[in-house]
Amino acid sequence: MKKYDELTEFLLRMGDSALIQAQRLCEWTGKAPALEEELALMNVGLDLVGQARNWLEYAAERIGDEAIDADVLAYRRDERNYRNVLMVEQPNGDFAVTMAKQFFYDVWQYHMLTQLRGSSDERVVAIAMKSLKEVTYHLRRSSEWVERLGDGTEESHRRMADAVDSVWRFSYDLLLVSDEEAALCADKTLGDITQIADQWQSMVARVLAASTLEVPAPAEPFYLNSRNGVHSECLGILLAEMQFLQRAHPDASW
Amino acid sequence: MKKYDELTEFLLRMGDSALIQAQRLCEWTGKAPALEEELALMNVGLDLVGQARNWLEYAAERIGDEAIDADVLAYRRDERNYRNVLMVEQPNGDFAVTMAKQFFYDVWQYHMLTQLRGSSDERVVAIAMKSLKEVTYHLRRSSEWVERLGDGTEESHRRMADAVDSVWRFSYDLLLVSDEEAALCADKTLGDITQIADQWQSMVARVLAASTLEVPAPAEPFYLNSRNGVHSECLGILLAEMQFLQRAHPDASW
Amino acid sequence: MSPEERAFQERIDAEIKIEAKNWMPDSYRKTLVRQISQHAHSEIVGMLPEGNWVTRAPTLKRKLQLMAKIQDEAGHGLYLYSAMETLGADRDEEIEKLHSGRAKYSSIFNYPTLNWADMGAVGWLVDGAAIVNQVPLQRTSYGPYARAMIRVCKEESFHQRQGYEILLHMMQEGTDAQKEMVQDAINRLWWPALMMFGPSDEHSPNSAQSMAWKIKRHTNNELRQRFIDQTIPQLEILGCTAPDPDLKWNEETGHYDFGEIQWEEFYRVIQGHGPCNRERLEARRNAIHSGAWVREAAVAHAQKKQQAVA
Amino acid sequence: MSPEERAFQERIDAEIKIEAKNWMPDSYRKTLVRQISQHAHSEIVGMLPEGNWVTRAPTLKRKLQLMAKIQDEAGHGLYLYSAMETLGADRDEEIEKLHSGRAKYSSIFNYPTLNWADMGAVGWLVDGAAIVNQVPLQRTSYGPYARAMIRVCKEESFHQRQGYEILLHMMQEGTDAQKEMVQDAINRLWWPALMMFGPSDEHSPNSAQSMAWKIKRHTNNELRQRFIDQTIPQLEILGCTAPDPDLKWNEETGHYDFGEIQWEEFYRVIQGHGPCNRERLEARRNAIHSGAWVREAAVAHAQKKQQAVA
Repeated sequence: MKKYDELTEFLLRMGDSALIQAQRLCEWTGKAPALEEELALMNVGLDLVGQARNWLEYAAERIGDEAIDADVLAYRRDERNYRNVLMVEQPNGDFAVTMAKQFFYDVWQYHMLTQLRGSSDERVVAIAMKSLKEVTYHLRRSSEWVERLGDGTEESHRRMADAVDSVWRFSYDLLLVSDEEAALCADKTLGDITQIADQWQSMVARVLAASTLEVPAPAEPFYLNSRNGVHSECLGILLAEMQFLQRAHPDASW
Repeated sequence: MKKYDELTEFLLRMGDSALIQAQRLCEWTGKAPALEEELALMNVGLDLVGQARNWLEYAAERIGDEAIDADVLAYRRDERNYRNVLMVEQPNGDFAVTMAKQFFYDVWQYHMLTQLRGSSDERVVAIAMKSLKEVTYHLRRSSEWVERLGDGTEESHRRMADAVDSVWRFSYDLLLVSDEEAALCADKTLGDITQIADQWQSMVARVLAASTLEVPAPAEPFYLNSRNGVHSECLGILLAEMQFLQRAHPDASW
Repeated sequence: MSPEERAFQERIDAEIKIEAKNWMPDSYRKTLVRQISQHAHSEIVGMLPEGNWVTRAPTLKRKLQLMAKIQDEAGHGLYLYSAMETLGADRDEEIEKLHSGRAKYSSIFNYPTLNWADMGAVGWLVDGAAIVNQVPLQRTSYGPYARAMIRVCKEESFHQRQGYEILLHMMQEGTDAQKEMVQDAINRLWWPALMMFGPSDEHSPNSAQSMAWKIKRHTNNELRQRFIDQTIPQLEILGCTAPDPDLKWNEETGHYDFGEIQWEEFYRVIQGHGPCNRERLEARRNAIHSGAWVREAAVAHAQKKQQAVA
Repeated sequence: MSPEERAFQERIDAEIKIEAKNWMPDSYRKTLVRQISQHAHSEIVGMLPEGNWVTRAPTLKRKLQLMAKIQDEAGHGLYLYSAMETLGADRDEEIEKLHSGRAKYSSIFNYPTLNWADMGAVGWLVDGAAIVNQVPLQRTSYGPYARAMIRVCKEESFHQRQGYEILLHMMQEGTDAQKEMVQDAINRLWWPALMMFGPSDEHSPNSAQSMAWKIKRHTNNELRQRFIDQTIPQLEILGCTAPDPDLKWNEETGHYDFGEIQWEEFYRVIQGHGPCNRERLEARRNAIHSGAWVREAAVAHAQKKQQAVA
């Protein structure tokens, strides 16, 4: 397990999360419940790969090793070195689970990016500003779906409630701010993201309530820890597929 | 696409088929409909990996390149160089599809191995003799399951009939004997496998009839061709998973 | 010919677009619905062979490109179904015809994508052939279809250039294994791409009426020849070959001669027995089937909202 | 004490096995059913973390070994459920208790397997700890259980050696990345393996009665110490370390001292809130649920056969 400096680790957390969320969206290709959703899921995924590239490029620059660029970071790290939040790696399940994951991630992104605009690091500010525009749209869409499914039919309500229940437990990992990150906030390198848990809980509670869904008690940490690369088992299989060509053809240029 | 001499290509066909069939069985771990089946599926899979190793070791010896052994053949070839029959790479589906695939493959193996005992090549004879014992058991088991499901409940009958229908179209690829193989039979390198289609059809027809299932008309060739590595799309994803560690760590020794 | 019919044909002859509100012969309407819906279905089914690789795209850049292409195809499907609906057809009904095997879609998407270079070759050859088919449709007599085609063609020619660039990069910067992938992709997709223009003119019975209606503006053979003529120089720049020993430049005609197409394979595929027909339709059916509860929920929710307002 | 009870206890004291047909106290029967079923459940759930890697085993040899191990575990599950059924319990009922969260299984299987070295470390540490727990059970007072244990222990000690060999090979022949995997696997699995012996003696209330019945022959702490004492020298040969700064040889006691176990984590996990509890139980429930039609078909077919004979 490789650890970089605090800011680089944070950039990996942002970039890896966007990438893995996008990879899960790619899995929906040709399987969405309506043509409009094919378009929308891919659209969100596209934004996220773009964001991932921006974060990872900056991380690679900071690492400062000529052999490491954004693609190397994306395609040549094992799961133990991936820093994505646990929420995004979870299997897609049905459309309700996918939307629950997307919504929880969007709320997190929205508040994170909003705060990151206040960073003293110009690159972070630039990426956050650009991403926030996209994420504002993602969030509107995913919260609308949560509401539609939560307050739709009996079946959709049950599925949406089950979906929230099944991924809620990973939310602690979104919301925990590490000591290293708190230090980056204290010295203003990052905008103040230390209130993320409250911001997330309050927006999520509002949308779930509007969706006639119960708001679970805050999730407690339980061993899995994205910052140390202790992921769910599903990530390894996802990476095996995503990274295959780069792994199989290490000398290739694509 | 790499092509080896006729016998080596044939060995790859036998070895790759056993390996891919076993890989699909591995996917059942922890998912079988009964504990007895966990045991049995893994047992069959074990036999098949053993057979694959024997065939691939012999193929590697014939290739005669120091850098190529059975593991290199198994773990470093792309899908276009895999020679497994199309039947075995098909997704597992439900237990009926898995059993249909297993049964069709077992009948083929049974008759192939029976004939291969008459080869002039001692290695082929030795592998065939050892494998035939195992396959005789596999075949008994899979034909029992086909019968049990075909002549079980209404639901199981429907599922078994659907299963036969869904994979039957790949049977032409099992049954076609290439010109190269026919030549190997003619000069006695291989035992006479040229009657495989008739032998397969007649045994399959008997079991399907006993299972109250209809026997479809013989399947016609349609573009996909295992001998040229023109596989179904599903093989690539299977290999991405199976080969990941060897691809990700090319210098490792396991 | 009735006065209405005459006015209709005169309008067409004068290159004035027919619009949804105009009178049109029933057979014109039916032919267009069939043609546009087939085109829309092709966009949707065409996402599937790409979906097979989008999770394995080898770099972030290539992933972005492929995702954008898939997104565009979903978009094309949407425009086209909309254009079709202006003719009074129903999207769900037409999709049901696709799922039950009564409607067709482009035969090319029944072939598997077997290596990454296929993502380049599909863009270059398949979108390339589609463009040659569709460029004349930008001037087709039915207004909504013509306008949809303008946008579709623009995006597809972008896809084509991108696909070609994928291949060119692999040929110029790639390893031997990558170059082999490119040639392999071309070998497999070449003939199916030529088949995209449909049967030879002598076996294409609907053409005459479609030509008069300016739904179709060139014969299958003309378009096929145009595609070949423009593609071979690009193939040569790649440093690849076509899997056709009879292909050669004909000084006299000013066109490339080429070998006999395997029409038997073509008919097999369009009759539903191609290598991936079953998988493609099952994928689409599954998507619609497992999404039913989502669509129902959306409707139910919208109704609740409306009732709350009322 | 009733005469029956006295005879029962005398038999146990004389090291004569209790057999299914013998009289036994209800609480003995219940305790055993619980213990044996938990053990059986552990074998079955224990297949899942290995199932996560069996499709990715890096060589044919390692694949064979892992498949054989998984097969053995299914076999152990079968023997153990059979032993349990001799006590009048029903396998399906006990499995239903597992699925509804009323029955326990070994907490270790609620941890994820995150790299290939975990397949070695599970064999070495988890099967190793299991053996230390189970060796005394080969002499347990209940005959069918004792006999099942003899076979289980033999196979598990084979697994343990194989697991250790996987790690040793990676440490001795492997790349830096592989060595890192080994140390990482040990870091993650070390404490959960120590937890396999259960709570400290002062928090293990059932022990006294179980000892008298010879269902249990050593305390949790004794077994844990035995495991540590035998494992550390193997760890040193590997060239790895345990993630325990307090671990050191105690010349006086002749044992290794070791740090405090995080009992809070242990209780969280056995209460169902470990990292993979939910996934493990869902996997088992799904297997049984989606296999229902298969089992029904087998029953229906057997009945048809029987009727045909009658």
